[in-house]
Amino acid sequence: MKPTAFEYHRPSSLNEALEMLSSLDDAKLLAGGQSLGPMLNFRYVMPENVIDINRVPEIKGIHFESNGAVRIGAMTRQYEIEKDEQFNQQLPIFREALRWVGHYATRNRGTLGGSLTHLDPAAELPGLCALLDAELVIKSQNNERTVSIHDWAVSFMQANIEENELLSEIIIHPWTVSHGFSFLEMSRRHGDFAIAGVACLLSLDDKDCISKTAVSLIGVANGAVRLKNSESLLLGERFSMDLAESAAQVIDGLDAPADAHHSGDFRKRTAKTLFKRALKQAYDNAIEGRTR
Amino acid sequence: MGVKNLGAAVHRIEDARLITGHGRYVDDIKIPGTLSAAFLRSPEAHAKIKSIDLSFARQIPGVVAAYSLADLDPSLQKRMVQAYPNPAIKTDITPYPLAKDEVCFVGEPIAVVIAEDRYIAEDGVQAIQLDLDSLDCVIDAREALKPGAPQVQSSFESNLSASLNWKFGDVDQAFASADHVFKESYFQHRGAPHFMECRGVLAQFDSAVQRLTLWSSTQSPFLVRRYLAAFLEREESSIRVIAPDVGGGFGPKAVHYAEELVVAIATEKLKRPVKWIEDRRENFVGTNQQRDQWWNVEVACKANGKILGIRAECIHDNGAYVPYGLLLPNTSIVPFPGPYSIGAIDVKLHSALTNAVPTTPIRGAGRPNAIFVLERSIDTIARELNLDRAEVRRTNFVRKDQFPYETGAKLPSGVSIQYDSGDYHKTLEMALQASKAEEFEVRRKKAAQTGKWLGLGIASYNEDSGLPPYEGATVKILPTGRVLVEVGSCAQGQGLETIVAQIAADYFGVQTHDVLVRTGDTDFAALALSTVGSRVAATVGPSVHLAAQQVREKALKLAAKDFEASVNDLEIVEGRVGIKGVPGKSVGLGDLSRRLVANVNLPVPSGFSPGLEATAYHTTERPVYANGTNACEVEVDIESGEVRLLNYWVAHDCGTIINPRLVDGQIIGGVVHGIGNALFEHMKYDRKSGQPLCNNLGEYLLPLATEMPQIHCEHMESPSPVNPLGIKGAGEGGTIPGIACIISGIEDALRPLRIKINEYPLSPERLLELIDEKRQQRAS
Amino acid sequence: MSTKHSIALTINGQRYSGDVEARLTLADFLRHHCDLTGTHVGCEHGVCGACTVHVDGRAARSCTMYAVQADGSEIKTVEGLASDEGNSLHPVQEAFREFNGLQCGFCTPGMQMTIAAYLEENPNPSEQEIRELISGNICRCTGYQGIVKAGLRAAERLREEQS
Amino acid sequence: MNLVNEFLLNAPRDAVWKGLTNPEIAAPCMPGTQLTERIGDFGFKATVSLKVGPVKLQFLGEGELMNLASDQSYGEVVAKGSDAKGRGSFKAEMKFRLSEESATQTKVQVETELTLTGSVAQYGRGVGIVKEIASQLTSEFTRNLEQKVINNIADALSPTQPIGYATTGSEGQAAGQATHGREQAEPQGPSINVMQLVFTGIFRWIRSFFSRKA
Repeated sequence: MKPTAFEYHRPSSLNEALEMLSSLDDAKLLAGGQSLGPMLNFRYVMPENVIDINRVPEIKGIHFESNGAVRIGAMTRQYEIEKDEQFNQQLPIFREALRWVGHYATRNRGTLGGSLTHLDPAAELPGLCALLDAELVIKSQNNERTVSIHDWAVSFMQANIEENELLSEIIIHPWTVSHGFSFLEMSRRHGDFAIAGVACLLSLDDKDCISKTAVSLIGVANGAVRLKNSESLLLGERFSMDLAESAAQVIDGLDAPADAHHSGDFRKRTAKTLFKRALKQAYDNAIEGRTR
Repeated sequence: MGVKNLGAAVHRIEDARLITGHGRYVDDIKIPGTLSAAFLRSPEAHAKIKSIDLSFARQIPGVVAAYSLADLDPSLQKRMVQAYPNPAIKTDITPYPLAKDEVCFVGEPIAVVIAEDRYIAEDGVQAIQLDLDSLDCVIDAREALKPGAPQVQSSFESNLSASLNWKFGDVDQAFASADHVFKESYFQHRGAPHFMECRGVLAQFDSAVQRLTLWSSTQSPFLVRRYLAAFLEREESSIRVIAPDVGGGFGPKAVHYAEELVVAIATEKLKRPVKWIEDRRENFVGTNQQRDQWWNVEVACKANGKILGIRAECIHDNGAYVPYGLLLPNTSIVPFPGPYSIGAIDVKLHSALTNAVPTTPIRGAGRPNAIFVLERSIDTIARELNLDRAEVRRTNFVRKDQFPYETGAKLPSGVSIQYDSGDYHKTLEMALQASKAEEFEVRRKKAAQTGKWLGLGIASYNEDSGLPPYEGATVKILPTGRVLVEVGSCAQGQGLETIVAQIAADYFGVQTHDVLVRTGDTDFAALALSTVGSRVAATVGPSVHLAAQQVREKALKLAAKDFEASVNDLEIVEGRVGIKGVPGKSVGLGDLSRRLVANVNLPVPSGFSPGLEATAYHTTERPVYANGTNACEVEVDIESGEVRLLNYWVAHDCGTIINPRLVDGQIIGGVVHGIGNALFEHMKYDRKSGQPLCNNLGEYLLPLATEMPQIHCEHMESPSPVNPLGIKGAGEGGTIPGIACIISGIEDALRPLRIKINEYPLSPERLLELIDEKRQQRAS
Repeated sequence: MSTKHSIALTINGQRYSGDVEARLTLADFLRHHCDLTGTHVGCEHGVCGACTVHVDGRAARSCTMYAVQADGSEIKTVEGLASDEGNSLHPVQEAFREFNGLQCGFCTPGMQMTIAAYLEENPNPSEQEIRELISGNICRCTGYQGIVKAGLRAAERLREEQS
Repeated sequence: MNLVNEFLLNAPRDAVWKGLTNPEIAAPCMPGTQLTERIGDFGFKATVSLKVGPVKLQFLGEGELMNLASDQSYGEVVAKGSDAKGRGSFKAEMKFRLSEESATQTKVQVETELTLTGSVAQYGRGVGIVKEIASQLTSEFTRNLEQKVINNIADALSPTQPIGYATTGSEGQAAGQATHGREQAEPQGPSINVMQLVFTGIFRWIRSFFSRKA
């Protein structure tokens, strides 16, 4: 299990990286390496060129904009997000979800951008980005475009990015209204690929009716799924398990992929179970938040 | 006899090197100029080899050699040696060191590339052009035995490797006089070992003395030497096999593999040391695995649950070759009737060849399977007759007053099977008390109010451990006065060095760290067999005891001569022999040892043999029977199918405990191995193409810390009369009842639904299927 | 053979430099180029954790990182875990011995490096936190119980040392 | 694995049959496929390029049409190939049945027995996807065939321009792939996202080693 030989390039600036991307044949970007490393070792991916962007300063770090937006450099490591207090005050669901992202040592290397571009259907971070309508900034040597997370997954493990492009940062607009949140996931063992997972944000008006909500699923499609239809069913309603039950029916409509381990139906069944529990948890959390 | 090390919870002497990164595993041994080997393995489950073209591989800079079978000396182009010949084997096929013209499972070695490093060797393997002609394959052992099934190997007449029958008592009579007969079918799954250190071999040939030295990550250095010598047609003395630190074994490392042969052959051809280190991907298809088994079982019992007889038939998945005789199939039937007094047993087993990785023993071998069948049967009786599961066990257990208990069966050697000692009822009570079983229904109700389904699992077992015949030991007093113990047996984490030191130390009034222990080397004087079947403590231990005793007596006798005192007046304190109650007058063991070494013209004191040392063997014709009962508390989420393991209790009897720390470690580790089998580990194969469907540790689910329960151990010591120290084995005692215990707990949690669970591994998805089926049955 | 890259890094306080092929994993560099064989290789796909070392103070898998990436970094391996004089064990090592946190010893260096790094960040972990922490390290021998106890005990020891 | 697909083509059965049974027309209709050699009337060699997430597979394969019914109702294709870098191989046994729905419409039923070996087969998380992808491929194939048959056989008879990436993104993900990135520069078919057949690799490596920059 040793990789095939490859040429190694280590740009020290974003421009240099983009220049390499456009000029080098059969090049792979090396971010945190927690997915690419195994693929190289297994000789599954055999690129001629590997561009190591771990020392590109422009695409690291978390920036809080005056307009309330949060810009996260694609090469920001998962543990850095976990540790950033200001970030977690605004987006507490991240810390909750990151517990499920791989393991301690892999989060020390793994990056947000790496997770988004690798796009494992069971990955947690794309689910959070879908929950928060993240915008992804894509750069190439002579172009820049912004892609909505909802247009990101093109097909199984294929993101909406070309081979000469690089995901440079992720822009998120944290909810400003007081809200409750929950992230639930079911996997066979802690840190495994999720069978399914649910992320939920939920605000209540003064009559305890759901005034704003977002729910996203992982593991049940090629990319993260935002359950807009369930959300609109919930809006204006008081929470009840019956309400959750009916909103969960939307999941039946999904076409979840099967693999050697789990049927698509089981993934959906799991998603529905988690959906109801997550909704309840987010609701309770919203109530607490108010009494806090 | 001075300080009591035996039985004390002393720290392991192995740890000093292992916790500081100074252990020495095969891949840590550095010999300048060592080459690296990588194997081309079959990508297909069954195929004819049309051609193997190594020319591109050989052209790669850094590749030193590439061989297929045809490139080896004609005298080596033969099948490997059968490790355990057995007349019952109908189809006795061992593999070639490299495939001849047919491959029979995904992973079978076809060719080897030897290069300056492993990276280049893998480049070489990838450059080999292999042309295969696919043949039909069969993965399901039941299919394999049906007429017209694909032949696992073209040269076989049949896919039936062997049929075994374990029979005693009048079974027909038992069934005729029964109040109830229960029939159940069980499926038990093939898992994989996954020790953390994959296999590995380093070989060096010294042409000056024509001697081969082989370091192997093995459980059986003496067997590896035996089979290498037999295959290469050499004297055993021309081969030295060393087991250095070994990163886990669990059974498959007891077997001799083709890679050991190929690396040995290559090092001699190339006149350079050659190393092969198995990688994890290879380990999934290149290292022997556990077994799929399908059982049909009939149990005849009285109204009170007393079992009169058992009839069972098992189809056993043997895999593509038979490298290890019938050890695994045998251990699946010989355990009957387990801890129970059952007068009539008739168990048939049919071992079927399949186009999958060969199956050989893994932690417990076939015992967990036999115990699963017995324990599920007991739970079935309780369920169907509305009896208490513990009570049905009490009714059937061999009673304390029956020991030594003859089951009525005989070992293949002809010796009658005799359970040596124990108190099965007591360990059951210990487990029930520890688990507060009498209050369980209260806990169940309480949990039910919050929508949680609690279950209590129970499983009892006994295990034929400390298997005959022997493991030898040599005890020497060194000139410095330190004690050296050499045992040919080796360890893979059991703490053998520590227990050997504990046993020896007491004879010389020293501490364990004053005892030097060397293990796992065929150059040692004492003969050894293999570290398998929970046998090493119970076989090495008594031999160390005998040898130390002899050395101690010799030292006392020699000192008595000097002191003109009677041996009875002498004592050994801190390595010095002195006269009881006479301080100051003593002689060091080192000084005594120098009296017995050879010096020109200086005769050995009369009445003494040379050397203050002894090699001894405790030989036995019977195993010793470890036993006990496990209990567990589980919580089932019937909406998601998830099972949470809350607590696990072990009450067991492994005879005299040498070191409680180490016993707990063995038991807890064993239980977790069983939990892996019961709930997580699934070695999936595509039934049609014979392709394994997982080959990485992200998909093959080994137990992790987060899902494991608190495991509590309770010890009961009933010393075995079979060996002088009363030791019984502990290495597999956690695994053997573990699977049955977990499944029993889950079935109990679902009792309101009256769901039977007759299979493992049990995934959440499968559990929900079972629940749905039951609900549909009820609805209709 | 692709281009070699010269790298220089610090391992357990010592300077190392060498020319490496880009594909050489950090684990193989440590084991076979620097003779630091305490770092073990168990899966080579970042799952088992046996190869865990500290890279610039943070626990990382050395099997999914390439030596060339570590150019200029500070690496710590199990051989450097004990105090610089090397004569006194790290509290994590002592606790492993005390609570039977090991049997065959193969996963041990990775386990110890993982726990040692984590305790720097979280000196007062719960049992659940320790279990989650080491869920990224596989042990086939111990059933983890001794390792979890060792982790908690080591934390205690370190807190005592701090105060 | 066994896959059954059924399609309605807007073309007369005779035309569909002619296209389907002519390797030079039919083979390139398989997305990402380039005909490299014609062997007799019914045999052919081809390369099939699939981009699977980050993984670019290139199968070197051969196939043959057989058991063609004289009444143009039934035929079989057997195709097999191996990845140039040894990550696995496939064998596809296809049985196709044609029936006339109307003068201008033909129903095609395709039953495929697909066998994969090597890495493409051994990554459990990828296995389900393979099925999905194979079905996408078949539907792509029929769509492409339909186009060709409609724009009449004559034009189509100058084939080997690969059809794979010419398909629009309108029809599902796989086709969508085609509009992305370099694939347009290469004869690369819709990405078959069987991805993550990561793990494994026992295997032959034809060509690539020496062609790679040393």
